Amino acid sequence: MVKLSVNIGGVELKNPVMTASGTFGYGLEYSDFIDISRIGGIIVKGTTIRERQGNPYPRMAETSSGMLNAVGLQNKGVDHFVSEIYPKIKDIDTNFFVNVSGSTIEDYVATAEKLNDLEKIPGIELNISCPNVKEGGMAFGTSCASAAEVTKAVRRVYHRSLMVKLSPNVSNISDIAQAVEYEGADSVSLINTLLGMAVDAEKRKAILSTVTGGLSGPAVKPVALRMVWQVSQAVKIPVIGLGGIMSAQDAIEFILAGATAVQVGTANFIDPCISTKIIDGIEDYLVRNKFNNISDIVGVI
Amino acid sequence: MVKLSVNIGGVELKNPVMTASGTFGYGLEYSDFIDISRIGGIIVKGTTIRERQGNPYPRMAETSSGMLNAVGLQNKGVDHFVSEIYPKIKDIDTNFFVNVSGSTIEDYVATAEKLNDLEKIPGIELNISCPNVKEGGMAFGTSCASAAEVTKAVRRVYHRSLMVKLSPNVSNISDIAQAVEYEGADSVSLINTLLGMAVDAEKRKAILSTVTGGLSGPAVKPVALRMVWQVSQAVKIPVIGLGGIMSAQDAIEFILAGATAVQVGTANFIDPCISTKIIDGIEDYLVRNKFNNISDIVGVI
Amino acid sequence: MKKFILDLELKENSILDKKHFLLKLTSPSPLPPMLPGQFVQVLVKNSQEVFLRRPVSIHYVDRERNELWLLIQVVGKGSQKLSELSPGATVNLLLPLGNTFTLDPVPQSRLILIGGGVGIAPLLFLGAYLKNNNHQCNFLLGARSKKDLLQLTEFEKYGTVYTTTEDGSHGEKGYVTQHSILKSKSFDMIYACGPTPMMKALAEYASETGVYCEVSLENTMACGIGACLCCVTDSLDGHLCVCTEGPVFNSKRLKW
Amino acid sequence: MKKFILDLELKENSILDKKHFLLKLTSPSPLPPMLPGQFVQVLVKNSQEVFLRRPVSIHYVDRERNELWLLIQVVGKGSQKLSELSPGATVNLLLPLGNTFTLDPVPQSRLILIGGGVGIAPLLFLGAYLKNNNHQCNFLLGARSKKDLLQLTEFEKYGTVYTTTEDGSHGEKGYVTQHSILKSKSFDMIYACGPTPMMKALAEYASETGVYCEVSLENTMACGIGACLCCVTDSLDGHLCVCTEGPVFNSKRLKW
Ligand SMILES: Cc1cc2nc3c(=O)[nH]c(=O)nc-3n(C[C@H](O)[C@H](O)[C@H](O)COP(=O)(O)OP(=O)(O)OC[C@H]3O[C@@H](n4cnc5c(N)ncnc54)[C@H](O)[C@@H]3O)c2cc1C
Ligand SMILES: Cc1cc2nc3c(=O)[nH]c(=O)nc-3n(C[C@H](O)[C@H](O)[C@H](O)COP(=O)(O)OP(=O)(O)OC[C@H]3O[C@@H](n4cnc5c(N)ncnc54)[C@H](O)[C@@H]3O)c2cc1C
Ligand SMILES: Cc1cc2nc3c(=O)[nH]c(=O)nc-3n(C[C@H](O)[C@H](O)[C@H](O)COP(=O)(O)O)c2cc1C
Ligand SMILES: Cc1cc2nc3c(=O)[nH]c(=O)nc-3n(C[C@H](O)[C@H](O)[C@H](O)COP(=O)(O)O)c2cc1C
Ligand code: FES
Ligand code: FES
Repeated sequence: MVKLSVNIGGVELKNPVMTASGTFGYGLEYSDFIDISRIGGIIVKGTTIRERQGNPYPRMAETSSGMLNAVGLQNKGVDHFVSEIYPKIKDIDTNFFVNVSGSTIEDYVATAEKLNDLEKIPGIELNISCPNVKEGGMAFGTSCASAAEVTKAVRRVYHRSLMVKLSPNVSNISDIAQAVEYEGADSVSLINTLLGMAVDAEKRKAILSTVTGGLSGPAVKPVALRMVWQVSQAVKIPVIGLGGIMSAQDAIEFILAGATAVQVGTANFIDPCISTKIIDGIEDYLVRNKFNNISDIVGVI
Repeated sequence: MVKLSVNIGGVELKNPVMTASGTFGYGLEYSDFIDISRIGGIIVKGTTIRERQGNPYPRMAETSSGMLNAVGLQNKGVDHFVSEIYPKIKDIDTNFFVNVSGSTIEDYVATAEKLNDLEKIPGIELNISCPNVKEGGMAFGTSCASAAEVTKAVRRVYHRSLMVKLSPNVSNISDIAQAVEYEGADSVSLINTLLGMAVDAEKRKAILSTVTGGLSGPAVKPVALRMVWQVSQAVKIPVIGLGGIMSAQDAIEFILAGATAVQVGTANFIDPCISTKIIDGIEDYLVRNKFNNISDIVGVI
Repeated sequence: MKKFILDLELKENSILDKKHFLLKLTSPSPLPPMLPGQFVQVLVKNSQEVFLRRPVSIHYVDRERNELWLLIQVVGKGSQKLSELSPGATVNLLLPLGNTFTLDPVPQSRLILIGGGVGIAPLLFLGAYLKNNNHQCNFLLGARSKKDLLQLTEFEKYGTVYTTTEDGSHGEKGYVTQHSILKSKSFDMIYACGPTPMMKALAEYASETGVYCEVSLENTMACGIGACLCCVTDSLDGHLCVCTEGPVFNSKRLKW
Repeated sequence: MKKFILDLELKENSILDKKHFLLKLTSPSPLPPMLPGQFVQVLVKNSQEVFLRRPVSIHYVDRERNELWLLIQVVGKGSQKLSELSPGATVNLLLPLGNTFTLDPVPQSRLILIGGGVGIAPLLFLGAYLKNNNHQCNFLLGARSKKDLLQLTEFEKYGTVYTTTEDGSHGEKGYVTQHSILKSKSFDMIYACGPTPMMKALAEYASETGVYCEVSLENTMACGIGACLCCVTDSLDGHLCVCTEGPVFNSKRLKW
């Protein structure tokens, strides 16, 4: 038996495969297809202090080996999560993390505070990198100072595991990772989506209502791998790698590049069973290559 | 007859389609396949003050809808260009631009100076964005101050058209575009490659000898379109758009987003005739949509 | 309803006209329960350009033959690729997705099922279902010209068929919304699927005449199961997911 | 030599063994001039994973039948996809690319053509060419076991064939580089293609014995025509492009 479990900033995951925020709903959406309790961790949708309607339609465009989205954090707000969603998921035997988003530091702090007491939510993922909201969001993730500031403020009030999700739309992601590590992040996850755009040549208009949106899927994998490799050399806290993971092989590439765990995002749309297939595939790989422990291959590159 | 010609920082191109540096050799490599004089402009390989051997093998990796390269500016130096290559291309009826690369400002300046007197080279493309060389290269393109500095220094000595090629590996590409415009660039081209990485899961090694390399091809198109759209709103000089253009439709998307001309790179490897097909396709599009002049659709988004 | 991910086998691919084809899919085991109005998410394989699944309405379910029918219009890369599939090919689907049309209208209701273009797709299954449940259906089907009117003989099995064509080559000339039946007869319920302008016109007609009207919407989708929130439509209750809260909506709830 | 971009028609796709297949391609018009050692860049269509062309040696050109033969090993997505092609399929190629083997050795030279694995591919065309030009060829072909020795009857048409297999099931047991013929006979010229360790061993053998040795290298390629500089190999003269300055090199010029 190979050991698949990993520790992410104090949270023990039964395996290194998580599902990415905004791509897996609250997990329940996938329960007809797979046993979601097999997944190492589930990051729920971006959650904000108040309900948000998100951006107008169209919010999505297909691109070469990827997609753009401009959902813009549509969600019913943290109170709805606490009262309506939490009771439905709290007894599922996996780790749910809430992806906390906001437009101001106060919003982030207030949202995080409300999640502090949820016994079965061992951590939050601080989304300082959403490119799809007008104010805040990505802006926090693109400078060291603001990334540090929001991390510090949330750290002060939030006592469980704090994962900070980094934006790839920056000149130097290692600097930002170090800044949030310094302010007390327990782990970092990367990458969020790359800011992109799609054009309808026949209609001579941008496809998305917001013109620009976030690029995800295999198209971004090379950029994500590079950033995971850079960040894992720059920080001591665990790095959670994501961006374009479609298969166990992709997941292993991220782990070799330095990720302690991975998240699967867009791939869930193409194959709703992919997360569990990836868990199995990682196990097969370790067995085939005679490793006893997933940690043996973390960051060997 | 629709008007396809465009003016790029003082250089009249017969059509808006150029071929991108490092993907089209000196043009001659493609002359068995197409009449290269039909192309609006040809940007030759990255040229440096002295000969460079580039990076060790392997230098290339295929990715989803794209490729990584780590050629590292292999070239025989500017003097070789002037004495050996220039005589072979100078009578071809298109516009050749030399892509000028370097590790220090002095190198850039010295290289540009040597190209000043080549009558049939109406301009250079200043490559401040190559991710594949240890010192210099991309470093110049990732901060406003250094981008401005190198542009200023080259502008002082180079009297023909100065196109500056921007790096996409930055937090805010508009700022950099404005900085080089301010220092006298006649046009900007974007994007160069996104810094990426590929991993061989079975060998547990990076595929490229340099670990990281430059990502190109359709995978990057959404990012390139977004940056072209942003930059074209930030500067008054012409913007040349590139990144993942594989078809006339892609080229038109860039033009609609704000590019006065486009460059075709990686696509040449898959179809060596693609540049002329794109010219024809743009013409068809204009005719079909009853536009008389390519300028009618530049930046309508 | 429980959703499945299934590999079905293509039994038949019939080219109906230049732009439309009909896939008949089957499986060794009985197809799961599916209801009219629901759709499937089709995986398009072997294409460099297609990345996401494509949503397609359930055109008909033939329980006797254990067949699922999809009626598809060629509009881009994905539908083109599907049109090239040969019998024997394996097609991967998520199904059944979305809500259904109202399947239990008041007995004796005067029902009209209105489809424009490929929007007729979900109405065959709906008509068959309603007929089986002792309702009488009127179909009003519109197309550009006679040759674009698809599956007429199939529809005729389940009710009275009225048609319009833009060039007058079959039925009345004009759009479905201009058909005289909408003036000459009155209906209790409209089920509609087609181009947005058509559905919008029907929504207006419905609100003017007070007829209850259900429309099946199209939308760009990524997941098809309510996870991504990419497929929203604007409604009086805010953004609704077409893939889970739709594709069928009461036309009054939508902002047109 | 002028290069072409051509759509050829697949006439035959023969599965030789689990891992190898032979494509015979043809065209209504005569195939352009091609010489032994050269290669083609094949476009792999209908694949989500494959983006770039794949370099493949010219295995044989049958001028009478106007056929181009490619012998391909399934190693990954591209070769897998090509192996699934059916007769009638159109295959797009750039050709002919690269340099050639030395095609005019001194008359009466004692020549040996050594191939390991799928590295035998370019040697059939070379052997046929040399035989046509009145040279006598010896082939030394190595494989894992008897069933992996491909195209033996073809090679026998053009010269004497020696073999090695790793399990001894055909010819001598061991690697080609251990075959007794290399000790018992002496040669003026070696043409080699195969796995790097094999070619490296032959390069050493050649430099020790003073035999002239040409090797055909593999390399990852993007353009195949000298434009991208992705395919370099290290040599005494610095980085050389395998696609234009090779794929055939004098083994002495290379840094092994
Ligand atoms: C619930 C639902 C049921 C559907 N049922 C059917 C059906 O039964 N038969 C059928 O032929 N089609 C149906 N469609 C539409 C079908 O999904 C699209 O035509 C298809 O996805 C187009 O894919 P493509 O790759 O061929 O075209 P693409 O190359 O993706 O697109 C071609 C053009 O169509 C536009 N487009 C693509 N998809 C949509 C969409 N979903 N809504 C609006 N515009 C779009 C694109 O923006 C582009 O301009 C349905 C859609 C939904 C949401
Ligand atoms: C000049 C030349 C002639 C060739 N002739 C033949 C031939 O006649 N028959 C034949 O079967 N093959 C030949 N090859 C090799 C062939 O190009 C590769 O096997 C093929 O590109 C693999 O593609 P794929 O998509 O199947 O594998 P991929 O999925 O691309 O790769 C599978 C694995 O093989 C490695 N690999 C891929 N391509 C190469 C390469 N070119 N060199 C080294 N490693 C590689 C990859 O890194 C990966 O580990 C030749 C190569 C060159 C450069
Ligand atoms: C439709 C969609 C919605 C997303 N919503 C969120 C979100 O709410 N919060 C967040 O941090 N990331 C969000 N993301 C980003 C993903 O979590 C992930 O970082 C990104 O998609 C890259 O991974 P992938 O390529 O595996 O999808 C979203 C992505 C998609 C495609
Ligand atoms: C093999 C290769 C070599 C390149 N060499 C150079 C170079 O020397 N100078 C430069 O400015 N850009 C170079 N580029 C970048 C391209 O010019 C272009 O900016 C990039 O590939 C994006 O365009 P594309 O997606 O159309 O290829 C190179 C790209 C490739 C793929
Ligand atoms: S398509 Fe994902 S929520 Fe509807
Ligand atoms: S493959 Fe492009 S130079 Fe050789």
